Amino acid sequence: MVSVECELLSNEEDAPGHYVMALAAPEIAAEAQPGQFVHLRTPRTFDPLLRRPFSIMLADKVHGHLRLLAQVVGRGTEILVNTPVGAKLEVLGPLGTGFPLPTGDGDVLMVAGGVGVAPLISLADALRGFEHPAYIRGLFGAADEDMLVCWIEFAGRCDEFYVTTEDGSAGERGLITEALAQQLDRGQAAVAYTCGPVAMMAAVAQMCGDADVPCYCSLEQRMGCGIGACLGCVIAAADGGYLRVCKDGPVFATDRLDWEAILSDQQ
Amino acid sequence: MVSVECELLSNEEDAPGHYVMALAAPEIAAEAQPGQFVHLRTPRTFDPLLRRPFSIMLADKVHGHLRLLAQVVGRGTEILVNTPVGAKLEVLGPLGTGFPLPTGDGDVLMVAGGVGVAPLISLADALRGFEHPAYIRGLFGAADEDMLVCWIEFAGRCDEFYVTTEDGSAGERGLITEALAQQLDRGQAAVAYTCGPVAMMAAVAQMCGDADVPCYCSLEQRMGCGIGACLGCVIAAADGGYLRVCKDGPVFATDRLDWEAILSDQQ
Amino acid sequence: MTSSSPDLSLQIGSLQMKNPVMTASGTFGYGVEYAELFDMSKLGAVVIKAATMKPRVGNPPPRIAETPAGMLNAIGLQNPGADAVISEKLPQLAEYDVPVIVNLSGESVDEYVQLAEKFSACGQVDALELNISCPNVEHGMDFGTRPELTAELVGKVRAASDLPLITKLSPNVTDITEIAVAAVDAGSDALSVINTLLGISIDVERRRPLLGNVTGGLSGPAIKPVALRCVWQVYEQVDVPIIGVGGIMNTRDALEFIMAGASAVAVGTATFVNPTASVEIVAGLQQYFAEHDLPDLGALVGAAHP
Amino acid sequence: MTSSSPDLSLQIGSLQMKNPVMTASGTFGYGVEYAELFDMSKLGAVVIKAATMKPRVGNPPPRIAETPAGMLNAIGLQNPGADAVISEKLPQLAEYDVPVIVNLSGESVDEYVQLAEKFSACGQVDALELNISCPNVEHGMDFGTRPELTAELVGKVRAASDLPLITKLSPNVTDITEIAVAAVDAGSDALSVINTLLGISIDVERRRPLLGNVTGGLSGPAIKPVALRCVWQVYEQVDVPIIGVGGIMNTRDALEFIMAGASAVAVGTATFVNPTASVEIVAGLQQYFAEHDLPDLGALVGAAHP
Ligand SMILES: Cc1cc2nc3c(=O)[nH]c(=O)nc-3n(C[C@H](O)[C@H](O)[C@H](O)COP(=O)(O)OP(=O)(O)OC[C@H]3O[C@@H](n4cnc5c(N)ncnc54)[C@H](O)[C@@H]3O)c2cc1C
Ligand SMILES: Cc1cc2nc3c(=O)[nH]c(=O)nc-3n(C[C@H](O)[C@H](O)[C@H](O)COP(=O)(O)OP(=O)(O)OC[C@H]3O[C@@H](n4cnc5c(N)ncnc54)[C@H](O)[C@@H]3O)c2cc1C
Ligand SMILES: Cc1cc2nc3c(=O)[nH]c(=O)nc-3n(C[C@H](O)[C@H](O)[C@H](O)COP(=O)(O)O)c2cc1C
Ligand SMILES: Cc1cc2nc3c(=O)[nH]c(=O)nc-3n(C[C@H](O)[C@H](O)[C@H](O)COP(=O)(O)O)c2cc1C
Ligand code: FES
Ligand code: FES
Repeated sequence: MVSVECELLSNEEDAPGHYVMALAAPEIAAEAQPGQFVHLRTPRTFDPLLRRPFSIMLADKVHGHLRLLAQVVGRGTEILVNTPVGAKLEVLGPLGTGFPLPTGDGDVLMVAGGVGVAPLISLADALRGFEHPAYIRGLFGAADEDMLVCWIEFAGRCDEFYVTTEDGSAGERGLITEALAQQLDRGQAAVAYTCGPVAMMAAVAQMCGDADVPCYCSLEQRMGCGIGACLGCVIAAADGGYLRVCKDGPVFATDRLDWEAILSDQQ
Repeated sequence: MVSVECELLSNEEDAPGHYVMALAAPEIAAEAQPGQFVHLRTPRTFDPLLRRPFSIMLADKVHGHLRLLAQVVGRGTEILVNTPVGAKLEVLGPLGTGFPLPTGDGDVLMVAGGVGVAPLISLADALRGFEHPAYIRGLFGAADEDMLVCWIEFAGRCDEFYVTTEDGSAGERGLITEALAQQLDRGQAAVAYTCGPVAMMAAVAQMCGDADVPCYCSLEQRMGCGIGACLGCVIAAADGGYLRVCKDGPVFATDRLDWEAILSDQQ
Repeated sequence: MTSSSPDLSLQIGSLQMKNPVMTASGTFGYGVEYAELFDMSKLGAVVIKAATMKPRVGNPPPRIAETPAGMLNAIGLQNPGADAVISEKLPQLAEYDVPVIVNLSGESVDEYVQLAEKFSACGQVDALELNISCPNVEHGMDFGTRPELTAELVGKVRAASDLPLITKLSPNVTDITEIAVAAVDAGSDALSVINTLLGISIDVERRRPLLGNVTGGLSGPAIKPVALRCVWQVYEQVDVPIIGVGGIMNTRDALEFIMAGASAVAVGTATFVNPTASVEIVAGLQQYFAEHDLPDLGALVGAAHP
Repeated sequence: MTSSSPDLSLQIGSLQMKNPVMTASGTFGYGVEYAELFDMSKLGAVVIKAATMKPRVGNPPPRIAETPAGMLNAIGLQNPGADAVISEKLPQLAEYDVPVIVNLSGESVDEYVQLAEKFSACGQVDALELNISCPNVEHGMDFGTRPELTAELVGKVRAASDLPLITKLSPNVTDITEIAVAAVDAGSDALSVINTLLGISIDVERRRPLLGNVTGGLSGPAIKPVALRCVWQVYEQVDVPIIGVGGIMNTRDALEFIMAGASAVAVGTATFVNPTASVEIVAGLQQYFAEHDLPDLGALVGAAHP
């Protein structure tokens, strides 16, 4: 983990309101594990004050670059995506505990919702790099075609690739959980990984649990420090306590979490 | 007075840390009187929070442009001068009470210190436009050659022009007050106008008072509203009360002010 | 989305406001300063700068310091005195179709009573706001930090005037609800929550306080969370309308205050940053209520409480 | 400019600090989290997260809300309990050459006394900081808002421990100097000024408070003017060292606090924004003192007072 100033190398709109940003960050790229994230400072002034967390979508260890996928949802991300190429950003990372790699045989399922595709791309990229690459079945759900951000990057790293959109503008019309049900029915999955809206991940967790497929999800929470010191980013654990998203996560085995509490804290 | 969004048309460093910025602001340019100012919002976020006041250096009524001269002294001006050309700035103006124009015969003295040259340029420009232009003797003092910001603009509007620098790198070596003493000795001045560091203006006020030459100065003070509502920007008056720099000024007849109090409030 | 026109009007005693957006005392002068920029009659009410019995020259400069997302002010109640306010300032405001509220600042109970009588008699104001929370003059906060003094003051002013009475509370207290309850029990028709927080800024170059008065009142976005907390707490203890004040910069902030329990909002420092903030908030609220099918103000006041 | 090396050391009872820069409790975990990023032994002291007698799970999320130039937190004193802090957390810190201060939070006088005894006996801490000002747990602020309770608490803890005793004051009071004097008279060796301001943030979309706990503690640059004012006021009333806390982001802010009367500073929220803020401030102070020919810390403490 290092705290460094990184040059913004490129910044391109991939889908409406979604930007792919490349940073020169050799120390972070070298260390990064799939599913880890960086904590970024947007402006130098004190409003907005806090850093913003973003998953590492790709860590190019050869060139020392990081790729992030940023969706504009508020003031911080608005400022971030308007940062001119060439400017420097303060970056802390790599942070958190990423995805455990698959150990046994069998296929790997990846279930992405919207911008949640980012950490799954980093995971798929790592799995591709193995001597005996796992067979990846990628599932990507979005509201419509426009929201299938970075789908080419994702699809290119999967052996099979399925898309659903709510309005049917691309792939099957429907929810990604319907596609997941079919995949689970095939009975070949050894492990599932998911990232997307909480309600989607809760459903994925439930379905994988029912099918006895170990499942890992990448969660989000408002953060203070990003490195485990402030206890600000917690999420309800199955055992009644709380886990830190920034340090114990952002990736958790779905059965370690109290999904009911997580969903109700969101309301 | 209007509150408008104005495009930044150009932004050039004139001297180290001093920028000449042109804004498209037809309504403000049309109304502007020499010595008035604008109140500018730098960023859209709340830190820094308040607007920043700047004298109108030139109001080009034909093209609807304003020219400002901004010296970087803190965070707000730092952000301002880094605004990219083409961006929009929120501008409130024209504000305040500017210079009363000379009424009688006789020469006009203008005494500028550093960035204080800005409102005097607007005044000289207005006087040049008269049918019977006043004879302007311009005096410009600075620490060194580099700090003679916009001297060409100033000199070009004066009939006679004198420069002093403290290190002798341009013009006479010495203080501008020495040059002023010589000018006052000539006995032809009908009125004097000054803008620059407070200590300089206090000295100019004193010398003109002794020589019985009416003198007007342009002052600075920290501002809240900029339009006379908050009473935040006051300065000590000769009669014991306070005057608002933003509304009653920024230009004042020097004999209306309590210079002793003004100088001691600064310490 | 609907085209219905929600009812944003509001009543405080006999004061009828067409919408809940007011200006905060001291940040809007005597109203006329802003008349060139927008139509004041679009506002729910205008609150003018504090008036005192005698003219006051105010504090020595500098009176303003910028702080992160905030500002300190130490104006020191500069004003020409009640008589001059009545004869010179209020007539100018009479031209506009907007209720006028005068903010009163006395040095003793008697003086507050005299001020209330004077302004009630002048026939030019629609409500009184008791400033018992000014941090910038000696004893300015005394009446706002001790419930028994608050009660005495409000009670006597109540007896002296028929105008709607608003008491403006200080956040610089251990328990703001104590003061709120005291004011309401003594007859206050509404509460303004909050005045500024007491703060200091140090000029590092000169190694002394930046403000001429040493301390000043902190306002602006920085204090919004504190103001919201005060509104929230007071809402749970009293039944009169609360005017939320403190760091309201835009419609979203105004909505936060309404949901926390404010029936009206006053816009202060925002006007310095964006001179038309107050009327923009009027329009923004109208739009929000229409889009969310909220029939009237009451439908949202306190909505965030369990 | 000089090349002399100014003496920035400082003594609080038996606690010897090589410089006046500490971490603020709750913002630096148990120290080890930041060990990868910088050398902790460069700091004057490390203050760890509040310890309670029993383990606490803390408040439900969300626990953090960003506000203009500030943040609200409502952690709710999550910690593994005193015994686990002593057996698991403190040994890790022992590796570093830096004094360790533990922040104590009890539910009764007795519990504070027991905590003080436990940590004094463990031999692994260099001073105690009494957190009598936590806004995020029920009764957390009681001891910090009533001078007679403050006095009783500090007195009993004083009797129970030989370690240097620091009392951490709340700004959410009418008169902070009352509490400060009570703490010092009862034997506190130093005061931390201030803990967070009580605030609320409303989630407009969901129409309810953003924080799971409804209220939270406001920290960061937004509160700096209030913290400076508190330090200023306390400095005029007591003679023990004051640790300035509240919105210190950089060397300039630290200088403001020292000039206002602080002998040391604690860096909190700044560490989230810039993880190396605290050590940068150590270096910045050293440079400032050298450049301004200030022989030692004392030469600047309170310099802004008349
Ligand atoms: C581990 C992790 C990885 C993430 N990866 C990505 C990613 O790859 N791409 C992407 O677009 N977004 C990602 N997010 C979400 C992203 O951090 C938020 O969208 C962003 O912080 C919002 O900032 P804002 O200022 O635009 O929004 P605002 O709502 O104005 O932010 C206000 C505050 O809330 C916090 N906040 C708001 N939404 C979230 C959220 N969903 N998660 C955490 N904090 C939040 C902000 O950090 C800030 O402190 C990730 C979040 C986490 C925790
Ligand atoms: C009527 C008037 C006309 C001016 N004209 C010019 C001009 O033409 N060119 C130019 O370069 N500068 C001019 N100034 C000064 C300019 O406004 C300040 O330098 C600027 O506000 C500093 O902002 P900052 O954020 O960089 O500094 P900071 O010190 O960080 O500002 C902190 C706060 O103090 C205020 N402040 C600081 N210095 C001054 C000052 N000297 N006057 C007023 N407020 C101040 C800021 O507005 C801000 O609110 C003028 C000031 C006034 C009052
Ligand atoms: C420059 C200035 C002057 C003020 N004068 C008064 C006053 O005379 N009487 C009063 O009750 N409040 C006064 N206030 C407080 C405001 O009315 C308001 O309560 C406070 O600023 C918080 O709101 P804001 O953050 O929206 O500004 C003043 C505030 C400012 C900034
Ligand atoms: C996330 C967080 C947790 C905190 N926990 C504690 C705590 O356990 N004990 C305590 O005395 N203060 C606690 N504080 C208060 C800080 O120590 C400090 O007093 C306050 O944040 C103001 O300083 P700052 O503005 O520099 O952060 C906490 C603050 C934050 C932001
Ligand atoms: S953000 Fe501080 S512990 Fe996770
Ligand atoms: S800045 Fe408000 S009166 Fe001058």
